[in-house]
Amino acid sequence: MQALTNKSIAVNRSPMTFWERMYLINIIKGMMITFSHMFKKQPTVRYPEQKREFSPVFRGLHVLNRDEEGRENCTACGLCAVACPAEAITMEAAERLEGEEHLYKEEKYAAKYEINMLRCIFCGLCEEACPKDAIYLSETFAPANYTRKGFIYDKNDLLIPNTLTDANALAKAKGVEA
Amino acid sequence: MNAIIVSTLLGVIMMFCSWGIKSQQVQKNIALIGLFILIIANLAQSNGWYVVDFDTKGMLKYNFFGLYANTLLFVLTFIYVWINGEEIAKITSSSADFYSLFFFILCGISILTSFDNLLMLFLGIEILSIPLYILTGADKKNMFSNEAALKYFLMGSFSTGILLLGITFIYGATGSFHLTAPVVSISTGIAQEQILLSTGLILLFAAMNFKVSAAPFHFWTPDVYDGAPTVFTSFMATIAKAAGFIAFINVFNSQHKALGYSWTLLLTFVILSTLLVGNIIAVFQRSVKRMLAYSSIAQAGFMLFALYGKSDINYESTLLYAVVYSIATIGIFAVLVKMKENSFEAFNGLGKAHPLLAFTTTVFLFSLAGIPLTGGFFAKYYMLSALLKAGAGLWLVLVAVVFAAISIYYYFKIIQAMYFTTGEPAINPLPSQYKYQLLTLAILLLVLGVFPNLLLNYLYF
Amino acid sequence: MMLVSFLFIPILAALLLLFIKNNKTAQWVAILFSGLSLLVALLMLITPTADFNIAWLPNLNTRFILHADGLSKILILLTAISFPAILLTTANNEYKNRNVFLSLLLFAQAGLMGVFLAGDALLFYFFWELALIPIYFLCSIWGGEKRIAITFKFFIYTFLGSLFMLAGILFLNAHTSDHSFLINSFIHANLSGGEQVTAFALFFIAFAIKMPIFPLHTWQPDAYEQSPTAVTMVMSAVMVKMGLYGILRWLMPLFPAAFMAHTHVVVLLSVIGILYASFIAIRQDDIKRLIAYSSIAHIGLMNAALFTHTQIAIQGALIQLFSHGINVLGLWMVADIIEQQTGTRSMQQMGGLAKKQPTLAILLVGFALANIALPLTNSFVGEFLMFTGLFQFNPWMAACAGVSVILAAIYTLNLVQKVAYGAISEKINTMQSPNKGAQVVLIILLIIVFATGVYPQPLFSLTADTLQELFVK
Amino acid sequence: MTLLAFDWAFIIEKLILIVIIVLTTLLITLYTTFGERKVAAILQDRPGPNRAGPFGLLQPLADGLKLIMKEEIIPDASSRWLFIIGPGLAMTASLMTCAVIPWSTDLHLFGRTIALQVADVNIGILYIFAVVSMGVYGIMIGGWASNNKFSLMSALRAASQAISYEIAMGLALIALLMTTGTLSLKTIVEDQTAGHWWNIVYQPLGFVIFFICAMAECNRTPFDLPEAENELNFGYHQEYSSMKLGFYLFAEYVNMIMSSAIMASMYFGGYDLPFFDESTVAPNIAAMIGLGTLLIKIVLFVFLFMWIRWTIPRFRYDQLMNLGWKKMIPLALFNMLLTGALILSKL
Amino acid sequence: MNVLEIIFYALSAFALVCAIMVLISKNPIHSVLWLILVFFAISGHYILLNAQFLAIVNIIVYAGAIMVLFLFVIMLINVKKDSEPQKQLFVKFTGVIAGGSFLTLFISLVKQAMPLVGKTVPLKEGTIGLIHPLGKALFNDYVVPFEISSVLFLSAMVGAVLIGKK
Amino acid sequence: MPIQYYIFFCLALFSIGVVGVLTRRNAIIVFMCIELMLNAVNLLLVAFSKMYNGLALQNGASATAGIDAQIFVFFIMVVAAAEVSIGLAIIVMMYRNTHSIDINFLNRLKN
Repeated sequence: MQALTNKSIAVNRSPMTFWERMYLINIIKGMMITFSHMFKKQPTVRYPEQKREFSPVFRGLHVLNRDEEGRENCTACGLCAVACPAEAITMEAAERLEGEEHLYKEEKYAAKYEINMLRCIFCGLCEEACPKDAIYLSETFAPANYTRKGFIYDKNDLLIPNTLTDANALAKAKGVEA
Repeated sequence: MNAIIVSTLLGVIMMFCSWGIKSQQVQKNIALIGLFILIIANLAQSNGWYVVDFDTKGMLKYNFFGLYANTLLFVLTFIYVWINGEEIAKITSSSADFYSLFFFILCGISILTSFDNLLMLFLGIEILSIPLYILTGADKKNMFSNEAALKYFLMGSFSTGILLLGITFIYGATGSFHLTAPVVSISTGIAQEQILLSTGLILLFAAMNFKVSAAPFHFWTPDVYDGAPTVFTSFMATIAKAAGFIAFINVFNSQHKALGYSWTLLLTFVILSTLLVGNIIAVFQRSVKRMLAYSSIAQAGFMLFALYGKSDINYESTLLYAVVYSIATIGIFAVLVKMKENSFEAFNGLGKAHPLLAFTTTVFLFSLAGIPLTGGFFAKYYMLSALLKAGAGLWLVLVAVVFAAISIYYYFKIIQAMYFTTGEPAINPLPSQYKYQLLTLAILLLVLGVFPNLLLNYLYF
Repeated sequence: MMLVSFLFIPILAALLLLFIKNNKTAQWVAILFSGLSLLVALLMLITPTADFNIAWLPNLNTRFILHADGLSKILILLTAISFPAILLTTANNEYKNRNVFLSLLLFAQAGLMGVFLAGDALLFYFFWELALIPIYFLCSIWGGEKRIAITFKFFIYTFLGSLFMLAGILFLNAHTSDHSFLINSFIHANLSGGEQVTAFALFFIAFAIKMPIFPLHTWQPDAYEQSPTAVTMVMSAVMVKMGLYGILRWLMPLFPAAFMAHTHVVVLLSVIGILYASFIAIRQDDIKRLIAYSSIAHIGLMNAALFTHTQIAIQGALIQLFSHGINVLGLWMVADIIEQQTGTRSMQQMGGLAKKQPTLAILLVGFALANIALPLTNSFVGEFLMFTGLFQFNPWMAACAGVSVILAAIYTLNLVQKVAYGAISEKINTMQSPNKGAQVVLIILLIIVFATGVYPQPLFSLTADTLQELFVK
Repeated sequence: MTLLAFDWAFIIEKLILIVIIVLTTLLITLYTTFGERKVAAILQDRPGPNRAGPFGLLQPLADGLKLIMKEEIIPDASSRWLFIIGPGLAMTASLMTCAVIPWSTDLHLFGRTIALQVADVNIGILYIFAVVSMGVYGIMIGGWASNNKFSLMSALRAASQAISYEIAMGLALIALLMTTGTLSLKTIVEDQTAGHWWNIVYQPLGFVIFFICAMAECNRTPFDLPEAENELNFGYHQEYSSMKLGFYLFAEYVNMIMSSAIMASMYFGGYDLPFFDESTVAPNIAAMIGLGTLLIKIVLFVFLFMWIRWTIPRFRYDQLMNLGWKKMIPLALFNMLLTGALILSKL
Repeated sequence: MNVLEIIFYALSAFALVCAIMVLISKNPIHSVLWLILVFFAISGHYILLNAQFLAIVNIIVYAGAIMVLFLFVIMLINVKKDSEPQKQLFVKFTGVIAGGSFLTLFISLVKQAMPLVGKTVPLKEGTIGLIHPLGKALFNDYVVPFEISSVLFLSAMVGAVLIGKK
Repeated sequence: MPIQYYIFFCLALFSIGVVGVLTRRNAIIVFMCIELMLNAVNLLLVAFSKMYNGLALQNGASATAGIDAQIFVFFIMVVAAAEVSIGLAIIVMMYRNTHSIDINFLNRLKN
């Protein structure tokens, strides 16, 4: 059979010579290799202090977006839940009542919106499916919690702070203290 | 010294032979050549020529008796290997290992024939015993062989413990391990001054009895001889045992005086019980191999007679008895090896089917029974004569004689089976030269039966 | 050298025979060699013999000494006559592996000769055993149905006995001044009274078993019955003489004091034995057993005579050694011929031999008369002398022993009557005349019987030196 | 020359010394564990523990604290006492070695001359052997008492490994002893200090053998068959938790330090600082310099151990045995014969 | 009673107790461990007698090699404590009686041994237990047995290989 | 320390070994008891050695008296080591075949 590439190396099956069988040279070679690594640059990023730049397509935890007036974008259409391959999203819709226009953008809104972060695979399909630009994947990651229940994020956890009511809230949430 | 050095070297050589040489025949031949060299080396020393001559600081003492005993035992080993080589090869894939063990045993034997220090006695016995434990268990797949090895080993180590306690007491009493340490001769009873020494000697005596399987320390013998592969039983019962006796006589010919009268009492008791146990139980055995085991106990009883007193005839009789008994036993076991089973019935009709084989067997049995014209007669004769010369009572001779007559009973069972009953002997195919090898043994016995002095004259160069 | 040839000839023949497979040839070789030794024996009677004396085992101080005095000569002669006679008569008998059979027989002859010649105790012991072992094999292989057990009993008996003798020899050896085994050294051995008795007992047991003397006789009738006849003949004609020879050669000179101390006991035992054997013989129906018991009785008488330690009785016994051998040999031969041809040993089934085979019947009657010790037969001289001596020793015992003569007459004549006379039985009817060789042998034997009966002087003169030696000392 | 000649001052002095040595050893051990992690990290191009304290220097304390705080688990089916004794034995055996190591030249304090060695017995090397041969008991007992197949198997492995390599180790040492002519470690070191060459010059092969065997005795990779994680889960201390586990882990490091110290003393001049004349400084300072030298040597050896650990993969079991019996022992014998021949030829 | 005597008695008592425990332990592993303790006690005795060399060799050889082998084998074939069915009581009883009478017999013998009366063993003194005198003796007077013991090892080695190999 | 004390102590140890050999059924433990016996003997030898050494020192004789006993002990240890290797090999071999190391099963041979 013709080799497709010339990358493969034929295995040398000739019996080892005496010196090879002594292994001493090879051991010393190996030791030298490890030793040389002492002086190599460490690629380690000292994380909490140093942070690596995220790529533009980084997909972190979800946020539910608000429009420029501080109203929730989500209309509980359920497309994100449908799109979710891990079935991590559940929601319940409700009709907007009188006097709630400043809260919800459309007549229908999500009364309950939960993402199970333990199931979520951060694929971003929900983001793509959303017709209302309501859900986004942020750059936050590595959530920690004491219980499993804590990982089921409800709407309160997901909604981004309303910058109109609390100017600093967003910055606070991002951990960048103004 | 020659024998010790050469046998060790040969042992090492044989050890490596099991790597390099695959043919069992070649291995056997090398072993035979080695034994020949060993015999030559030993004879050379007897004539005052040494490989290495250095001061052993009183550890070893060479006299002609020891060297001559060496020569004889080496020759016996030679004969043994010559006859049994093929049989050893059947047990294992590489018999060189066993030959190497044989050479180590011979080294132990050469120590036992010439030691002058209890340390050397101890080492000699151990060098002799350890390979024997292995040989007993050589048939690894066979449960009986395993059991025999374990039993032999445990009992052997136990007796080593006793031996050591004895040696310790002797040291405590005399402050020396040398055999020639001053021993006060006391004619009646054990004096208070000698009590530690006497205790030590008695313990030593018990342990040595163990090694030569004298009653009441014999109980391991039948099981071990029965369980061990037959070829090796042959070796254990003959050459190794003979060496034990030579060691025995070496120790006690100089030491027993410390025990005074009790020595006679003790020895008589041991001899009588050995003869009794060996002969009586042998009568009731159904397996020839087991019968031979008991008979070897009985023969040990006879050999103990040589310890009765201290005179030249003791040495003569020990040597003659050892040699004759060994030849006969090697022969009878060599026949037994070829039998398909160990029962007496297996011999039925052998006289008709294999007259030569049957004839040689008869000679061996006659010799064991001590019938004139075979070497066994003179062996027994010398023993009894030694006994009388030592001043033992005639009654002991009579007892011995009666037991000799009893021994006829079980030895002749085989003869009866061979000649007087008809049947198909269950026998393995015999190599053509095997018969002639056996015949050589038989002729040796017959010659010794008429001219025992052929063997003994050399003691008095 | 003549004496050595007695050993040499049979052993050579025996070895030779092992390689001759042909039955006929084997038979003739055996007869030839035994005839040769007979010739030498006859030669010995008329020429002076020199002792054969060489060193054997120097460190044991034992020598290979062959010495022949009158006693030896008379027994040598008996042996030398017996073997060719036996071989001739049994030439037609069927034995498988005849060459081995003959070879063993000749080995036994060598042993017997050696026993009668040995002048050294160890040598004596050697030949003693050499005579025994071939007999053991002969009986066990070619004997009757119950041969194995019975022969073994015989063997153990005699072997134990000889081992006792060995112990005795050792004991004496330890007490001689020069530690040798020569008979002279033994005679001068330094023994206390008790030691003498011990050694005496050890030797005597061996001899008593061999003869056999009551109560050690139990092996004998069975062994005689079960053995092949040729062997029976050897045993009863020659081998039993070993015991008597031993008493004369060893026991008497070596332990005079102990011997004298035990005469009464032994004579009494012998007399009991005589009577016992005789009574049993009367009740026998089997010819062989009858002859066997009769033999016990005769041997017992000889033993009693020896132990009276009177010159006259011993003189009688010396003659009787030879005569009894010849007589019993004749009887066995006749019995064997009958058995071979009729296939039975039971007297019930016989009768009328005189009519069918007159020659044989005459021979039978002749030997029977000799067995009763009628005057003019050889036994008469010996028995008369023995009874005289016995009477001198103790009249009561002599009387008891005398009863045995009557009993002997009863059973012997009963035998003759049942076999030779009466109506011709079925079995006898099939008989043909025995072969020429047997006839010649029997006739010669019968001639010897009557010749020595009429003119016993040669026997007297032959044994005179022995008697002299025994009683001068 | 008796071991039982003592007075009370002597005993107190030695007791103090023992306590100091043991504590120091333990401290060093603690930092060796830290060092191991650090070296591993550096060899693998990463920083290693650096959180607890400056440069992570408090990390070993944290580790220790963690082990102590852990729950103590004694399996139901175990042999309770043996289960407890096992780690203790392992620890004791490894610590006992330090008794005969000469740490430095004598100190002169309070008018007394204090030898920086617990016991200068004239059979020091034999003593080390005795103690080393005891070490295997801790593992065996612990492994057996756990009543766990894996533990038992690894205990057996440890035992056979230890026995096998002890022989070669002894033979290598005998060759050394033939050149030194003494069994006392103190004398051996003093001989090397006294202007002679270090023993490594006379015994290079012996050192290599000794070093390999020491590695095997300490159950260090590539000889860490007893705790081969992929085959035996966690080896003989699988059932252990808390400080008992800690003891086992510690014992391994103590062993490592001790064998480094022994190697340094026997082959590399002990506390001898080359090209430095001790008599030029005050004796106490010289002693301190010596101590420092020895510690540096130890550290270097320990580093070597770690370096090898993170370079060479683990042997297979048969390879291990082959190496021990078929390579090391013949080699050691050869070395011994060679040494003997050389000594004889010199005479 | 001085310190040395106290040490003697303590070590002896300890050794005896441990030896008895070897006997009565049901579990073979425990027996091995008790036996190791006996060996340590005996090594202690050696030190008491200033036989330093033997003390340390005793530990190396017995405790360090032999007992490890024992332990190894016991673990290898995994003897459980139940696997040894109990002997009948009377066998045990007989054994103890036999051993006891053995002991009594010998003690009574030794008590009668006159030459021993008044002989003492110097503790902690003497130089013969040190390695130098021992080495000198071993390689001068005892060089023959020393060399010969190598034969013993050779034969044991050949034997062990013979038995061990498949 | 009087020599008798040592003798008594060693004999006691020895006897315990003997009792073990007689009563136990496990081959390994029997073997261990044998080792115990050997150790008792060793200690006794050393005690005797010191005794003779002490006597020699008192009499001003050679200072190495009694050294041979210690050498002997050394040899006993050597031999014991060799013996153990063989013994355990045999025990393991036996176990492979019979799955038992109970010496009472050894009576099979008798039948």
